[in-house]
Amino acid sequence: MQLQIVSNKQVSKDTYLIKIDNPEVFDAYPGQFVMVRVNNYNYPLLRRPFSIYNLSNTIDLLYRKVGEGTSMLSLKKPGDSIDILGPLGNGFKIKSDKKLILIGGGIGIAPLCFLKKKIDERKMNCETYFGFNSKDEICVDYGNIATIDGSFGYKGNVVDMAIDKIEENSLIYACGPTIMLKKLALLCHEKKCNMEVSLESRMACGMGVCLGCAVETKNGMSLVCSDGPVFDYKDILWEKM
Amino acid sequence: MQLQIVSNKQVSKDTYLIKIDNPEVFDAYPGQFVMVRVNNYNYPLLRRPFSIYNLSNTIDLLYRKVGEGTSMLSLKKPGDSIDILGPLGNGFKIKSDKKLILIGGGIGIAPLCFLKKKIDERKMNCETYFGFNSKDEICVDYGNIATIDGSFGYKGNVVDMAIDKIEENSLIYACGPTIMLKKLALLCHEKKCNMEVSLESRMACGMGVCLGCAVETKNGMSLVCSDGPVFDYKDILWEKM
Amino acid sequence: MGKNVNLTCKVANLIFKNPVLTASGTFGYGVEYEKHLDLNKLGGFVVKGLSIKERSGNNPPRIVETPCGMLNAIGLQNIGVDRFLKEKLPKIAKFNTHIIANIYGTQIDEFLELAEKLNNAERISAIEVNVSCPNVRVGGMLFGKDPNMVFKLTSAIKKVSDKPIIIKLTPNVSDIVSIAKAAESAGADAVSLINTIAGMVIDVKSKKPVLFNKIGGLSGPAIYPVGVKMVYEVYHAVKIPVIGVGGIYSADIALQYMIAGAMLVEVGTANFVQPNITIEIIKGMEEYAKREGISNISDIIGSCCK
Amino acid sequence: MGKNVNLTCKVANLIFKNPVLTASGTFGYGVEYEKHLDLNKLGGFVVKGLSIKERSGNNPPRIVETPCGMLNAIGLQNIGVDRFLKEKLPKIAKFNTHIIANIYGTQIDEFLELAEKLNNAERISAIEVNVSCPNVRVGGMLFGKDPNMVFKLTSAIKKVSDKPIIIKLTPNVSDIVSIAKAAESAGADAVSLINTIAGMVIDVKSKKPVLFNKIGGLSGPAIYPVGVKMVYEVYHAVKIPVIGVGGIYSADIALQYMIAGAMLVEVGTANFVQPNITIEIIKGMEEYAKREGISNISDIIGSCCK
Ligand SMILES: Cc1cc2nc3c(=O)[nH]c(=O)nc-3n(C[C@H](O)[C@H](O)[C@H](O)COP(=O)(O)OP(=O)(O)OC[C@H]3O[C@@H](n4cnc5c(N)ncnc54)[C@H](O)[C@@H]3O)c2cc1C
Ligand SMILES: Cc1cc2nc3c(=O)[nH]c(=O)nc-3n(C[C@H](O)[C@H](O)[C@H](O)COP(=O)(O)OP(=O)(O)OC[C@H]3O[C@@H](n4cnc5c(N)ncnc54)[C@H](O)[C@@H]3O)c2cc1C
Ligand SMILES: Cc1cc2nc3c(=O)[nH]c(=O)nc-3n(C[C@H](O)[C@H](O)[C@H](O)COP(=O)(O)O)c2cc1C
Ligand SMILES: Cc1cc2nc3c(=O)[nH]c(=O)nc-3n(C[C@H](O)[C@H](O)[C@H](O)COP(=O)(O)O)c2cc1C
Ligand code: FES
Ligand code: FES
Repeated sequence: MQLQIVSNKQVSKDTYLIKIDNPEVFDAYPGQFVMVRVNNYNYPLLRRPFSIYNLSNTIDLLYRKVGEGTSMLSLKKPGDSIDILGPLGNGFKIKSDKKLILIGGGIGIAPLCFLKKKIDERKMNCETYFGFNSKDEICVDYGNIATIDGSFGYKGNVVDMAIDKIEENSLIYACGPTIMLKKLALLCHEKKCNMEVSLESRMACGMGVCLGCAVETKNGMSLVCSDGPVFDYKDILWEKM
Repeated sequence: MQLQIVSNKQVSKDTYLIKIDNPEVFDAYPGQFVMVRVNNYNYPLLRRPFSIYNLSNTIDLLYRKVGEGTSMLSLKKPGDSIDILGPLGNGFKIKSDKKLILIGGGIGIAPLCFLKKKIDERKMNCETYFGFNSKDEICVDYGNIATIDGSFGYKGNVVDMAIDKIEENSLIYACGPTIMLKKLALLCHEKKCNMEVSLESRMACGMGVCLGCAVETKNGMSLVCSDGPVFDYKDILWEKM
Repeated sequence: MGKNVNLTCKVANLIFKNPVLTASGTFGYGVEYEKHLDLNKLGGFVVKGLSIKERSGNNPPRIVETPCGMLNAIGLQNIGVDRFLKEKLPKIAKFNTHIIANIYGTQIDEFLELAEKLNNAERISAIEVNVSCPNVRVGGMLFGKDPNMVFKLTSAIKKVSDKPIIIKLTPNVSDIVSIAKAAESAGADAVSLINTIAGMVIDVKSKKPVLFNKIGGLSGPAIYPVGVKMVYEVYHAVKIPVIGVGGIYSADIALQYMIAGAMLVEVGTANFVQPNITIEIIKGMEEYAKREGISNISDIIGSCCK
Repeated sequence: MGKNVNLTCKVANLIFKNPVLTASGTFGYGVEYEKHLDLNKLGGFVVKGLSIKERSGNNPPRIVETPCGMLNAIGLQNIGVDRFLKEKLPKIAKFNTHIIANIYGTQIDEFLELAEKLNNAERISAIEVNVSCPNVRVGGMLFGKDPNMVFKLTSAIKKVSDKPIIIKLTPNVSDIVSIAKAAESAGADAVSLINTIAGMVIDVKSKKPVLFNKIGGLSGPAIYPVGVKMVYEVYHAVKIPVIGVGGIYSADIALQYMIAGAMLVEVGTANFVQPNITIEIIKGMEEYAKREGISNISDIIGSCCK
């Protein structure tokens, strides 16, 4: 789908928010993602997956400049057209009988922000814990913030900040670095609570045909793009991650 | 050399004029060219050769959108930086004892416009004959113009327009499609006059190392980039072109 | 410009409505692409490589991007031929296009068992035999690099199968012509080439290969000149039809393959980037033919250097 | 970050100040690049392939761009060994870096004559033997694809030459390891790989190959995974040093080759795009080593999967 870029701005260190014109057909659940074709020629060859950060009259993606593709994306200007495929994958399931806790690390906050919005729309409550390396990376204006270097909010990692709030009745929604997710998985196991995690994996097609994005689960190989990206943490073989 | 684009505008059908900030070090002769790196990543891989169209406080290139590289170039905006290598090659030699005639076809007028400027600066005279397919391609505001479809000026090809003006004492400077140059070569042979032609060839390095841009001459293989691009027409094996 | 172009092509006893197929492993079992394109418009599609038993494939990471290409080491994950016939085939049987089964085994017997099972599946038009997967350690590679093995395997399959047999060749050889000839003399109905080129990418930080399997197969635009060259050579050496695969992402590249000698083409990696690329390619071919005054696209096959 | 990184590497009896060389055919005779970079900073450079007699090479067109790559069919145009020694070598002799001569012949005798002539040239540090040029019909290809021929040729050259001998291998083979082993057992001091991959591009309008020679050699970023994979395999099979070539355009790719097993690397096509790329690569290597706390760059050689 060729769509027009409405704006594309840096919002914090290496972090950008791109707003893309939303044709009426486009609707999505929190946790779903789109595959972005960075240029309309063969370089970079593959599309890049990005979670949906917000959806209104624009499709919004929050992305971090980490490599060639995201660098090129950061140079796109309003009016430029961009090709996106989606929405793809299975999102978070909002449960009303649980204490909802959103835990995001770094750019992993992107799908959680969309989830938060949907939870708010349903007039439900949730707690939000977001972790960054330092103050200059922060790109969200609500929630409990942890920074590794202590330059803002809680000093340390976001899991340690949230640890005391996690109860048996909690349902955690998490997205972030693997190490953070692993730590959370252990914690959930201990506290006997539930967690839905959004995973990342290298993707070629984003729609279940290349079989490139496999992760090992208790039920054999699963595809992050079409079985996920949101998984029940109990299904994941964390020791293989 | 990373330089800033000052402007990049369409001037006629598929034809663009790009002005690039000229560092003081940069000087060039008419007929010389630069190798432009279209993007600062590996696609398209090779640099594109363009003749210098004008040189002042900007380096100006007049180019036609014919393929992927020139299409990308046409999307560059003022302020974007661009990597150019040059000036390269050997230009036209201005002789004072001859009747100077400039004959250009299509985008081949680019180096001739720069030549014309230098001839003017020396307060010498020359005649200019420029040919295009049709009126909408014309991107020059002086000279005798021929169009194939007759939509402006002389109807027909530029060689036929110029034919009567060519004398034994003429020195023709020519650039354009091979078929036009071949026709001119025949004519010069008949009229026993001289001609300097600027040739094109696929290039990788532009500086005489890849040996990719060879043309067959009376003296064996010559390199368009470092022996040319301007050649004495008598040296070229026209039947091989 | 009014006249219609005839895009049909014939391989063995099969008429293809146009020469554009999808390549094995890049189009799932077909159904996944249903919402992106009208599968009825394709010349055909080749399904993901099938083995006797369900295979879970290699551990991740399985893919990595390279300049204008990608490496994959999926390890032939598939649901097995039985589940394919029971669960998937009925869903795609409705499409009015050729369905080609791609098979893979670790020994000749497995290939034969697969061919036999597929024999009874009416909607399978032909069998493409993958003798060239670089991602499976046992068997695969050996078969595809040795003309004698290819001859033996092809002869054996031809004995048990009534379907047209296409042998899919690996480019990782000194002389692809000798392999193609071996397939031909063993009775293959066609050869398809190329499969992926073996490659490796290393993460310099961890000093480990990015792929769990270390080595993967290079595909995508980067490899198309290699495929065109091999198709050109094989076309001039065998009489059976040649199917061109490798890096096709536009009508131009598909046409290069056909002019080099390919009767049909298979589009692989490009499907990931643009799910409806095959339809664009068919359109582009038609436009080319009209522009150049070609009434039957099959006229251009092997027209290079004639 | 203060401490300096030791970039030196050793091949045969030669110490290279750093592992970065330029590849044959992509750096002319060196002098052309003088104004773009300080040649004294290079580990070394390999000059354009030399033959006994001056060669005018193939007819144009000789090059064509491909996705992240290019095909060339220069046909080994060169001024001949005698003129090289007389006209070019004196001009580059002043540079404090290794000069490696790359040679090519159509028969063993020619290789021997070349090796003998270069023997007396003091400033030539080593000889790289091109047994793999795909652009010359006679000889070249045959030598490089057959382990026996490579053995015979290498043994013969070793007998007449006092210089370290590097055998440059073609990737267009089923089993590059067997060729590398043949070179090793014949006494080669090192092997370099890969040369270009054979490919073809067709102009669909004229229905002719773009290159006059029809087939050319694919080089550039597109091919680097193929080179890394082959270097990895050869490194684990031979004891002599391996020199990595193919698609190197950044420190990252150069380091991938070294981690795969390359003692030195040669940069080819990338020189065309960015004439001082070798200097950038050397800088990038140094930064990597500092960042990763590596004091001798040679420590990373073959460190993959250890
Ligand atoms: C389901 C999903 C949702 C994501 N959502 C977001 C998001 O909202 N915001 C955001 O900034 N990032 C997100 N990512 C990560 C994002 O896709 C990568 O950062 C991006 O692909 C990097 O591209 P690059 O060219 O800049 O990096 P390079 O390192 O140059 O990319 C090289 C190749 O590796 C792949 N790759 C590199 N890093 C990752 C990664 N972390 N995950 C998957 N593939 C990777 C690239 O897609 C590309 O194919 C998401 C990933 C997945 C799988
Ligand atoms: C010395 C010289 C001076 C030139 N001056 C001008 C000029 O002033 N204005 C202008 O518009 N064009 C000029 N050209 C032609 C220009 O280089 C090509 O039009 C351009 O390279 C096409 O690039 P592309 O990516 O758009 O086309 P594509 O066809 O996509 O390019 C594919 C490859 O072929 C090469 N190629 C294609 N056409 C030509 C050609 N005609 N000559 C050389 N290589 C080609 C490209 O460089 C590229 O490597 C000149 C060429 C040479 C050799
Ligand atoms: C992810 C992936 C999976 C593949 N799986 C198979 C397979 O199961 N069987 C097979 O014969 N080829 C397989 N291939 C090879 C393709 O069919 C094709 O030959 C190759 O990718 C080259 O074409 P391309 O460059 O258009 O992708 C696979 C390729 C890719 C990229
Ligand atoms: C234009 C050109 C000319 C070449 N000439 C030679 C040569 O004379 N001898 C040789 O051994 N290799 C030659 N090569 C091969 C390169 O040295 C190198 O092995 C190959 O290009 C792969 O490296 P790259 O991808 O970095 O270019 C040539 C390559 C190119 C592109
Ligand atoms: S990305 Fe292709 S199957 Fe998931
Ligand atoms: S372009 Fe490389 S020698 Fe002329």
